Amino acid sequence: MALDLDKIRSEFPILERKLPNGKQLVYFDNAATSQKPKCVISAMSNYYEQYNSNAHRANHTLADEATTALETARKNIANFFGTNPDQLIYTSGATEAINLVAFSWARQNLSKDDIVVLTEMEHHADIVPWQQLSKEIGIEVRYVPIDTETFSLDMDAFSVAVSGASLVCVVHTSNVLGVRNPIEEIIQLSHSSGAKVLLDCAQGAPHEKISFDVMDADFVAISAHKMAGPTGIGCLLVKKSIMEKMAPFMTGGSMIRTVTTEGSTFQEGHAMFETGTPRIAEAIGWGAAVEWLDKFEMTDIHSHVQELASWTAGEMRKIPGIRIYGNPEDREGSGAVSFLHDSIQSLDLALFLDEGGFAVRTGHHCAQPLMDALNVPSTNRISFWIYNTMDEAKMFIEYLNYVVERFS
Amino acid sequence: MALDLDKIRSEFPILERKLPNGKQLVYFDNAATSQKPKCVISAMSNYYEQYNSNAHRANHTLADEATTALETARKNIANFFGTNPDQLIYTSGATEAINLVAFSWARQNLSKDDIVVLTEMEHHADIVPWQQLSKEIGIEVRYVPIDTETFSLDMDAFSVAVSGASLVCVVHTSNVLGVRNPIEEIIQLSHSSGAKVLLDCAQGAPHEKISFDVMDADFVAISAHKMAGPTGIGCLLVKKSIMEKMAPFMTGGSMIRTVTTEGSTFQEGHAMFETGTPRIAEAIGWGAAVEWLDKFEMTDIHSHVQELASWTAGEMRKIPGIRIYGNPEDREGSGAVSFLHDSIQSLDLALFLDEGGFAVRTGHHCAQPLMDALNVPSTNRISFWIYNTMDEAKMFIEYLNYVVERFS
Amino acid sequence: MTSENDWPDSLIPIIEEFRDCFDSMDRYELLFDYAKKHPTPLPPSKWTESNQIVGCQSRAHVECNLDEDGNFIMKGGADAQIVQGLMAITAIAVNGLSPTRVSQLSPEYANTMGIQSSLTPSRANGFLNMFKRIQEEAIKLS
Amino acid sequence: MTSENDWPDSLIPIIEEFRDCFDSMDRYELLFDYAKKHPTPLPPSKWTESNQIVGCQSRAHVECNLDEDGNFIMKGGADAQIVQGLMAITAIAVNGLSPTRVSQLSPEYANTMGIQSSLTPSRANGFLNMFKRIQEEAIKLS
Ligand SMILES: Cc1ncc(COP(=O)(O)O)c(C=O)c1O
Ligand SMILES: Cc1ncc(COP(=O)(O)O)c(C=O)c1O
Repeated sequence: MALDLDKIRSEFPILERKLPNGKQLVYFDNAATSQKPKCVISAMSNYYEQYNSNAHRANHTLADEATTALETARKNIANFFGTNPDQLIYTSGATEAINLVAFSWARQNLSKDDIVVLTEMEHHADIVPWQQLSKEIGIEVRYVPIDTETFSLDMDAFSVAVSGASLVCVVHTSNVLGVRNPIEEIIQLSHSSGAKVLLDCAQGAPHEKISFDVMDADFVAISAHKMAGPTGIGCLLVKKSIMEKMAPFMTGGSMIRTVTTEGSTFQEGHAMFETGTPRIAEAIGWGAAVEWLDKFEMTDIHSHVQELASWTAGEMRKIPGIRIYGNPEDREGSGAVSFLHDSIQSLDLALFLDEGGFAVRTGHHCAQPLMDALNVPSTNRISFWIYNTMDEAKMFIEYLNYVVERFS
Repeated sequence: MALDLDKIRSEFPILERKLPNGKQLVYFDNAATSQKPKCVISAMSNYYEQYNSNAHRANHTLADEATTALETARKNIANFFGTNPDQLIYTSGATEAINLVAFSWARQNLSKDDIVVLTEMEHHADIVPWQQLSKEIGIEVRYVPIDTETFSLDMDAFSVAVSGASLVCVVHTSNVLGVRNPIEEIIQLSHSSGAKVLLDCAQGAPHEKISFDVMDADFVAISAHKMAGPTGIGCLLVKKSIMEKMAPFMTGGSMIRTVTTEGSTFQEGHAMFETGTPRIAEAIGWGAAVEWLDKFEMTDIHSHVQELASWTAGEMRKIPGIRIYGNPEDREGSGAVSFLHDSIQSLDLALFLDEGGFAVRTGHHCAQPLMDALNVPSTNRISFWIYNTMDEAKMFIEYLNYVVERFS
Repeated sequence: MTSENDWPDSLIPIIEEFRDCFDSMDRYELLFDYAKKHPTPLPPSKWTESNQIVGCQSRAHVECNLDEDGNFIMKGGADAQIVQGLMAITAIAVNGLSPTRVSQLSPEYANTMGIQSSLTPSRANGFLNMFKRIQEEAIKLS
Repeated sequence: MTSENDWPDSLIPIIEEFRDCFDSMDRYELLFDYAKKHPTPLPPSKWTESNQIVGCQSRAHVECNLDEDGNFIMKGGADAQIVQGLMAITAIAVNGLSPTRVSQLSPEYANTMGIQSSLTPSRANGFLNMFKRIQEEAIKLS
């Protein structure tokens, strides 16, 4: 079903924003963070204005309301991701989710001779924790290369790398290339060679329905802020059987069962990994975001984004000097379009685009090994989401043409 | 200067809340979390409605505005705490701040023979991380007892315990007893015997101006949500010279300088300890909170709270069967009043008080070792803040008298 | 599940008593009274981890058995009097029934009595956890 | 600090030129032109960690020396043309002055030229970092 874009846009106050130079904002930086509909913003304000209170050990009405809201959000978010709330651990975002796997699971279950497989396409959040672990306990880290012609994972190399590995960490969808990896095949190959799988779904979750129980990954990391939710929250989805093999990470209140000066015992399940005052407003905001997203089919959102991306990429390919890194015309993927101009340096282009009102990300996108593989220092990247329009895409192409004509 | 309570209360929408049973809310659970003034709530909404964008590597206007707001907040918050922004690391709260010290500093600088001194008065957040460290690397943990008659730290025992210690971790103000510890003396004694000092100021910061550079503690942990700020954010204040001796904790984006498949190098200063998409809205909210608090003198807030607490405690002592744990009449301290009735069980009392509209915390307050020292399983606790009134205190005393008469 | 006119006989007068209450505080007072009248209390010395009801805010413990005639007997103890009162009423209701009958009982009586509505969701949850635990035991015993 | 009527002579016509620009894009175009006219460029082969300007979004490097007459010479290089253009103009302004004079110069000219206002705060910051760095070098050299 086609999306009602006027209605959708009317729910995002920021889309009416004019920049200081008077230009209308065109927000094409969705892969960095998405905008938030009014209902998400007001769910949080409403919490603070009506029932703000510390959750857990709730023996007064407000505390009980806050606790109920926090846990209802967990239920709804877990449900949105096709699993049950027992398998969802709130974190501050995808980065903390991956670190949680490294600290709580890997430090317990891996040792010197274990092998962790990464790809050249990973975000730093899915590289550095494993490098640190390697420095600390001596695990081997293997990188699966990408084919820089097709911008896809070298699956032959993957098959070789996975052999003997204990853990495979792969980005579901690349934040730079927009490419969606063959995660079904990756999970199947990994499991059949005895490796656990961690998927970095920071970019996948806003573009594709994540069904945790169906996809059968062992760990999935997600950030709320890239999918209409607030900053400061995300989650790790973990199979129950694996969660039981995880040790506490950060410790303190809430995650304990008993504390004495002699020692402590801990809660079971997700409670063991969530300490301190919970991210109550954030959980409520994210809950409102999945509720809002649930009004649409993810496939409709995806089709819409894909249409914008493939038209835009097609037009960009006609502009002299523009080179695209990735396959935005593909049916799969997030529709992010990374590109460079051969004579206008990316930071100059960023400035020109900003001058035109276009919010576009420029840099290494926290994926320096991928930049190295592509042999570029940085790229410009546009990325679309549910509220972007064909008109915006057309304005962008027109403006990009003008910039290229004038400055190349 | 006396506070203008009508004006202050009008800035807190939640204070007008009626509970489902029709009773007017009386919020006496401030030690668990404070309420937020409108300006804090709207600073966050405004961010989401006007300039939400991922911070750092800001090459478009929105991203630049978000980055500027994030760093301006850091500057203002650091300034509020009497230090410079270089010495402030954003965390998710006091709990993560203490864990950060345990992971980044202690694991680097302590080993088997080192001694960490805690007190029986600590919150679990300042106990369990050290117990974990002890399990992991074998440090010795010593607990300074409290005098259960005076409800104060046994400073003679402290003097003995500190000898040979490497780190002293003390709660500035007890969340249960409301007692403010002699931190000046503690810092002086610790430093002169060569130990670093970590202060848990979660309860201190809402009641007393924390001047980090003056007080000369090495680490200070603070939560925003207890001082008019949002959930999901707090900070660790660290002396620059000590920050230089800390290793990365969680790793990923933003905290790196370079990443290759061979290895990575890291940012210096607070940036090394802040990874992933920042808590942007939360930082902005907390920034607005300190700006709001700065309109008052902390000493005025303190006098007001102290007046309420000492009157209320005095009246409570007249009620048959009530026993108070702490010295709420003292000039120092947070004015939290922990109490029990000798025949009405604390959870029953919690329910009665809730029925009357009073939000009061009941339980072990994440301080089980203190409960053990006091030889009680839990307490009821009322705690005041800037917006509470003498009328509310009077209503409470009247209601408590009624409950005790009817149910004891 | 039992419907309203299907309550155990012993429960009917108690429900009436609660329905006559003026407000929540009245109901709490009545629960306090019942707490003292628990027919089969479980003394704190018998509180163990295995008979503890999880998800309750206060400590609550139950032990279920059959008497020599094969009838259900629920012993209960809690630190909060209000929980103890709820347990007492539940014990009055289920003691002496067949385990099968117990397993088919509805926890609705707490609602009918006006108690559940005055509990916050998590306290109501605590009550439902207790009830579920009793029914699980009843199923095991039947 | 220098006041407006105190700019180095070489800067005056450039300021005029920028003031005549119609809009930001015009100014950027002019900066692009100046980037190509940098009097003392620092080639990428000479970019090192020690001559890098921190806090700049793009890579930017400066090297400052005195010529045989004791006059200040600033060599600069940046990957972004707009930064390179700003550096070129700065080099035109400061090259040949005494280091003392350089250390007293005000960075206000970027504002007067209308450039700084079209930069976002963090880019403006990058420019100011570059300027500060040059002045620090000038102080060392004077
Ligand atoms: C004394 C003390 N320390 C630490 C904490 C933990 O703070 P947070 O839950 O915000 O991390 C609290 C709050 O409950 C506290 O009262
Ligand atoms: C692929 C990928 N992984 C991980 C992350 C890190 O997410 P966050 O910064 O929300 O923790 C991002 C976002 O930047 C991403 O795009």
